[in-house]
Amino acid sequence: MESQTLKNKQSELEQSKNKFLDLSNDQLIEMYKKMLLIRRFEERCAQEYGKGKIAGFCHLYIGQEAVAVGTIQALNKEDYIYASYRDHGQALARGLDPKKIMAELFGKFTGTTKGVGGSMHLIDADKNFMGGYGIVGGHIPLAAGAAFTAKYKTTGGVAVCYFGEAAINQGIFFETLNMAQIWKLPVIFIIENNRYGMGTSIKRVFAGEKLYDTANYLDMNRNSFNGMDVLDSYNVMKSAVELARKKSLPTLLEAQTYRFRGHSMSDPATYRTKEEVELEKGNDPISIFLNQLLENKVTTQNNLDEIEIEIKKIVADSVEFAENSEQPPIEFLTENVYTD
Amino acid sequence: MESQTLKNKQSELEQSKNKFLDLSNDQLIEMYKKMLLIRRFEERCAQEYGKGKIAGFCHLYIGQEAVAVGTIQALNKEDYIYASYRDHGQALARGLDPKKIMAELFGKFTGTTKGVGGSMHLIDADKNFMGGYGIVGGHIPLAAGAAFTAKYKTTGGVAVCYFGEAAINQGIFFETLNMAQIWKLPVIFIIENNRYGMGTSIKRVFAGEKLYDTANYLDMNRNSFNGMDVLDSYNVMKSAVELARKKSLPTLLEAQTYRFRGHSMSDPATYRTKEEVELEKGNDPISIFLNQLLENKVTTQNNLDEIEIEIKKIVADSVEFAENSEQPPIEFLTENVYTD
Amino acid sequence: MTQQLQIREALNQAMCEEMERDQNVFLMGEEVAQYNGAYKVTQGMLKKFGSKRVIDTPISEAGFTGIGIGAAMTGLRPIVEIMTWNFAILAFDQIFNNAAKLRYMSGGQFKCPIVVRAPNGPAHMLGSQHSQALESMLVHVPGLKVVTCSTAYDAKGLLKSAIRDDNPVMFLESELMYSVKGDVPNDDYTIPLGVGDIKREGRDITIVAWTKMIPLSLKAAEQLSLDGIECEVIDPRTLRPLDEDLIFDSVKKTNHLLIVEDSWPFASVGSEIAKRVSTNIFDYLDAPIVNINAADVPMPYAENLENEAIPSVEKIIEEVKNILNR
Amino acid sequence: MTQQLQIREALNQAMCEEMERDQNVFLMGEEVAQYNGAYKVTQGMLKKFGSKRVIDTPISEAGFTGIGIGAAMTGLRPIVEIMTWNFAILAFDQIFNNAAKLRYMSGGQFKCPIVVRAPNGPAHMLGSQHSQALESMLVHVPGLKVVTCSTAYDAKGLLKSAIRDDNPVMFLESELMYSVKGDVPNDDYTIPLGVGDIKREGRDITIVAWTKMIPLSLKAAEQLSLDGIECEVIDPRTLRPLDEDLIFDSVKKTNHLLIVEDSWPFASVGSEIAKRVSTNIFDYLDAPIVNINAADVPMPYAENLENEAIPSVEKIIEEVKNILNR
Ligand SMILES: Cc1ncc(C[n+]2csc(CCOP(=O)(O)OP(=O)(O)O)c2C)c(N)n1
Ligand SMILES: Cc1ncc(C[n+]2csc(CCOP(=O)(O)OP(=O)(O)O)c2C)c(N)n1
Ligand SMILES: [Mg+2]
Ligand SMILES: [Mg+2]
Repeated sequence: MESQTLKNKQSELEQSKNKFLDLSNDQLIEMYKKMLLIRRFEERCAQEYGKGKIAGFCHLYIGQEAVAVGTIQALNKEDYIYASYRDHGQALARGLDPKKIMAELFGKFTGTTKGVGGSMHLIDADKNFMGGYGIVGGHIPLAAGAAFTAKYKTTGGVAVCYFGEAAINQGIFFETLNMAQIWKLPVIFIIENNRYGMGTSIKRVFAGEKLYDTANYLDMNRNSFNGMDVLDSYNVMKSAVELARKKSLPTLLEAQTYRFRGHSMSDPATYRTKEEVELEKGNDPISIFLNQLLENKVTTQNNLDEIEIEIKKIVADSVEFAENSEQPPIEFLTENVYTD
Repeated sequence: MESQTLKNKQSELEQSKNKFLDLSNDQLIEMYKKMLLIRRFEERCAQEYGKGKIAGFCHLYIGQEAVAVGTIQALNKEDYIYASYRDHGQALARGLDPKKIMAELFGKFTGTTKGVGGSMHLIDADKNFMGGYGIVGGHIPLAAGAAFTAKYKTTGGVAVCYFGEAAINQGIFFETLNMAQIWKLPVIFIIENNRYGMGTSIKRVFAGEKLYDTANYLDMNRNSFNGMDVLDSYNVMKSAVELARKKSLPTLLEAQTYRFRGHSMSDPATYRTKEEVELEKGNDPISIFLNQLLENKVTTQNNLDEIEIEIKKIVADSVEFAENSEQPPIEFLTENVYTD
Repeated sequence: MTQQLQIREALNQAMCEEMERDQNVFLMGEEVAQYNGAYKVTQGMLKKFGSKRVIDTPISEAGFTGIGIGAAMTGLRPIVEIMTWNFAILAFDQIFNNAAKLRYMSGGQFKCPIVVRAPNGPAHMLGSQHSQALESMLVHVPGLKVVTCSTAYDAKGLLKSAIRDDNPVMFLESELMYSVKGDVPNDDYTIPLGVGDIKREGRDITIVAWTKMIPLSLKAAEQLSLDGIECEVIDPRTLRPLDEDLIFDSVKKTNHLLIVEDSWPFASVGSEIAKRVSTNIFDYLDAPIVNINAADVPMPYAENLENEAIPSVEKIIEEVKNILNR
Repeated sequence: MTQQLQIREALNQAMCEEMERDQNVFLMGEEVAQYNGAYKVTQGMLKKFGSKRVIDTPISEAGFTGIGIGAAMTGLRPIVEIMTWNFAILAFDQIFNNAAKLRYMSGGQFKCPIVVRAPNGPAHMLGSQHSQALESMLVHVPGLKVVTCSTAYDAKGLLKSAIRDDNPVMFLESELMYSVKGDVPNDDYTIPLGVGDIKREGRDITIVAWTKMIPLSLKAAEQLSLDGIECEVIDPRTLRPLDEDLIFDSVKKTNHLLIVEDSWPFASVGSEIAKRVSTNIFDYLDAPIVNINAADVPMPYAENLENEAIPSVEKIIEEVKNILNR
């Protein structure tokens, strides 16, 4: 009995070690913080949108945090990130300044693009965060182009492209996949399959079964992962990044995820049953990760409480910063159409 | 020995019966005539192009005759046909008047589109021959749209779309395939894989192996056939047509074929080795079919000689007709931009 | 007898009536069916007509527009809703090279009775990729008709004509105007394509505008009227074919012309109107033509910049006074 | 010291010199490498620079243009050859929504130094889908530069500038002019974008034209000269930004303006030039502006119709005489 228990303990430890992969406790906490930051930041976005401080289209990432945080954890500084209009999560995960992001959403000159981009076009070139794009599927070849540059210049960099599952119905997805494969570009395409494109279930508009099967005929490296599990996201991404970085090979990944809110702030999301949404909320990626951290004693409840306070302050500060920032000067309207 | 011989004879007969499927001798001869007509018609096109009687882009079908003739043999009158710019073969196989086609190539008012279309845009609405399109891949959704009409109006009609293998790199190919499958459209997509898109081998620009595998992930009906064998073309097409007509299901077919000439009249085709071209010319679809017909006594050499003469006359007549026809009147320039 | 309708309701009625009238009319687009339309223009249509005739599409603008064109050339009359014209750029090859040319290149054998409809032009703070007014590219292409609407009455009458038209009609709506109300007759009516409308009569200057620029122009005209300046506000409604006679007649009367559009300036519909007026009735002009446009920049998100970028009542008033030297 | 070069050779030299000068310049497109170019503009470049820098693409215009844009925004300087501008319509979303806007929507963080080059406009009897002059759509979009060339000298000097420019440059060539020869200096030179050129001086009328319309206009000018009419022929070369001052100065001198283009008329570059002249230097015009265009129809195949559809020396002469009342 004694030895049995010991054995159990050991295998549990090993399991937890396996579970957390090569991630240090600090890294794990950092990842948790990022997920929580995305969540709290966006909850606040929703409020500010309601107050009219944020306008235009605003697509929340709530529910999908594990995808951005897990996958971006596997990247280096020199790697390029391209996102869709649903880009707050990736931007925060990449470490863009929450103050600048909130200011951007407020349309202020201190924002990530000085207020001209807004929610859908967060960009930080210094961090190789390449944006934020509004045309469904339109940024997919851009990421392949960035990978082309990385390969051409042998920087060792990798390009990553995030898009929703509905984007795979755009022809340019297939065109780009093919070229990525024939030219062996170090690019990773990540389908964030949250099952709906606006109000339309992917099942109604895509005849295939598994989305990542779209890379089958190209014999391209492909995989899917549990997008509600930040560790699985990280783990699967890590292999893809390695393949890209070491062998300059592209990968198509499918993240199984779910968005807890409507498509954008103006969508009541009545096309999903309450039951379905509640069921999925049971898989809250933050709760899952939190439990893992606690169970495996990576952190304590106390510590988590402190993190909650820390994050709340970051978010509050970002709003204050945005509030107190100025709108762009009117002359800025005609700047940057061209460069010299 | 006697019985053995008899048995051989019988199995041979059965084989030939199998080989010729449900086609009557008359039909077989008719198909042969069409193949020969395409060949002789286009040989003459090349001459007339050399003389400057035909201008613009002119893409010959020589070598691919078995694809058009075999597949179109499986169609009914109410079925729609869409072709690429390489459309002479399908037009003749569909029974468009060679006179009108030649007149079109000459830019004459008696042509299939009164001289405004030219070689790339042969059209005969009465025969549901829907054209001749110049943008690679651009006509693929049109065919699906025609199938949509057939289904919507329950005409029992089927739509067929021919395009070269290089067209599968256009995103619209994938977009259309998906919609054809989710909406269960009675449409048959035929990739005429002659291995080159202009000077580029498909192997250099497509990462996959089998082209019809592009329908794999959609779980769409798909097949390939020997496009140098008119009977195989017919046979495989027949099943696809049945599936479309009876079950309203789409199919992707890949015809393995080869063009004996350059991409268009202005292409010296130096990107292929002489050996390769000679080797492929050994698979001349007309010779193959001719031998089958003779071996199986469907016809006699005598009869074939007469056919040759008959075809030559049709071609000569078409040129004479074209020569003697008038150009469109100048007022025609501004007609048909709109209809009332 | 009239009813008060929002423009979105007027458009909805037009489609419903035409679908009742003609079995060959059907509707397809992203979110048009189960979601009842991204902007609720197609509210209730799935319920009314069923999924055979009201069809949700994948996000494949090129593909489903092409399928619509194929359906149109074989006897159906598709209405293709695109979520906004910004996304229709993906279908430009289908629209320009197929829809617009099918009749001509077939020597008159085909018709292509398709309506492609979508909101056009900047809405509110949607940023560069979502705020484009694209009519100037569409009018450039022979074979297309291009129609806009600025009132509920026009919206319904014009859309019905567009659906009945045997040519490909590009129908441009405005997201910001869907809720604008107006009187619409209870009885069946249509407005012929190619015929403009005088939205306000005046003797001093002609203002040509369409869609969102109409309410702005009318407001400016009202205020200018207080200063004794009477603007004639003309809405061509159909941009191609353009009712140039209506414009010419007005300019012959007022001898002054201001064109207001919320598209970019370079090679715009306004440029075309200016060209036609100055090549055809040059002698009637007492002052140079002026064209107010959206700023010649990708649309910024920030509210103050966006406001500066688009035409305003103030700008119109200012330009009218400049032109008239007052 | 000069050399006699075909325009295709001049373009080829421009690309080769810039690729030698800057490792970040590379070339991609259909048939550019092994086939040496559909129109042989890229002859020998694969051999010279290898397959890393001279790349054959699949027929995926949207995709490979997008990849080019992605490469441009991350530090390379792609030259994307599209077989003709007709096919570039498939890439319009990439060009309009990405290339043109990246700098602006990033608040100035990105540059997009890409050149998209292709022959533009009708060649000879290629029919509707292959015979479009698309400059009027391209110039409409802020963020793009649009460049044309009508001589070997211009072709080389302008393309070199385009490649060195940090903005997306749409470069419009002409299939029918690739073999036209002209003098080109042996020494390195560039021609600044945005600066037009007076191809012939004259006092009586200004003719603005570009690409294929330049030789036509010069021929007409020669013949008119025999009748004592002296035409000033101006090639803006860059259409966006447009060297309007050069045009204005000429019109101020000649007081008459004819614009010749082989694109469709509605909302064309010609419309824009007409608008600018009539809004800016209205008082200098002694007669209405005239704009000769391609016929407002999809291009027909038949030779006689095509000839009728495109501008000719005769039409130019006729219009000049009309304008000058001679
Ligand atoms: C080309 C294009 N078509 C339509 C739209 C409008 N639109 C924006 S998001 C969206 C749904 C996309 O769904 P998905 O790809 O699954 O991403 P998600 O929003 O779920 O993250 C649509 C239709 C667009 N922006 N671009
Ligand atoms: C969109 C587009 N891009 C490029 C071209 C030029 N082009 C015409 S045919 C062709 C090759 C097509 O090859 P494939 O599809 O294999 O057909 P094939 O000519 O072999 O029958 C190309 C590149 C075009 N017509 N349309
Ligand atoms: Mg989704
Ligand atoms: Mg081929």
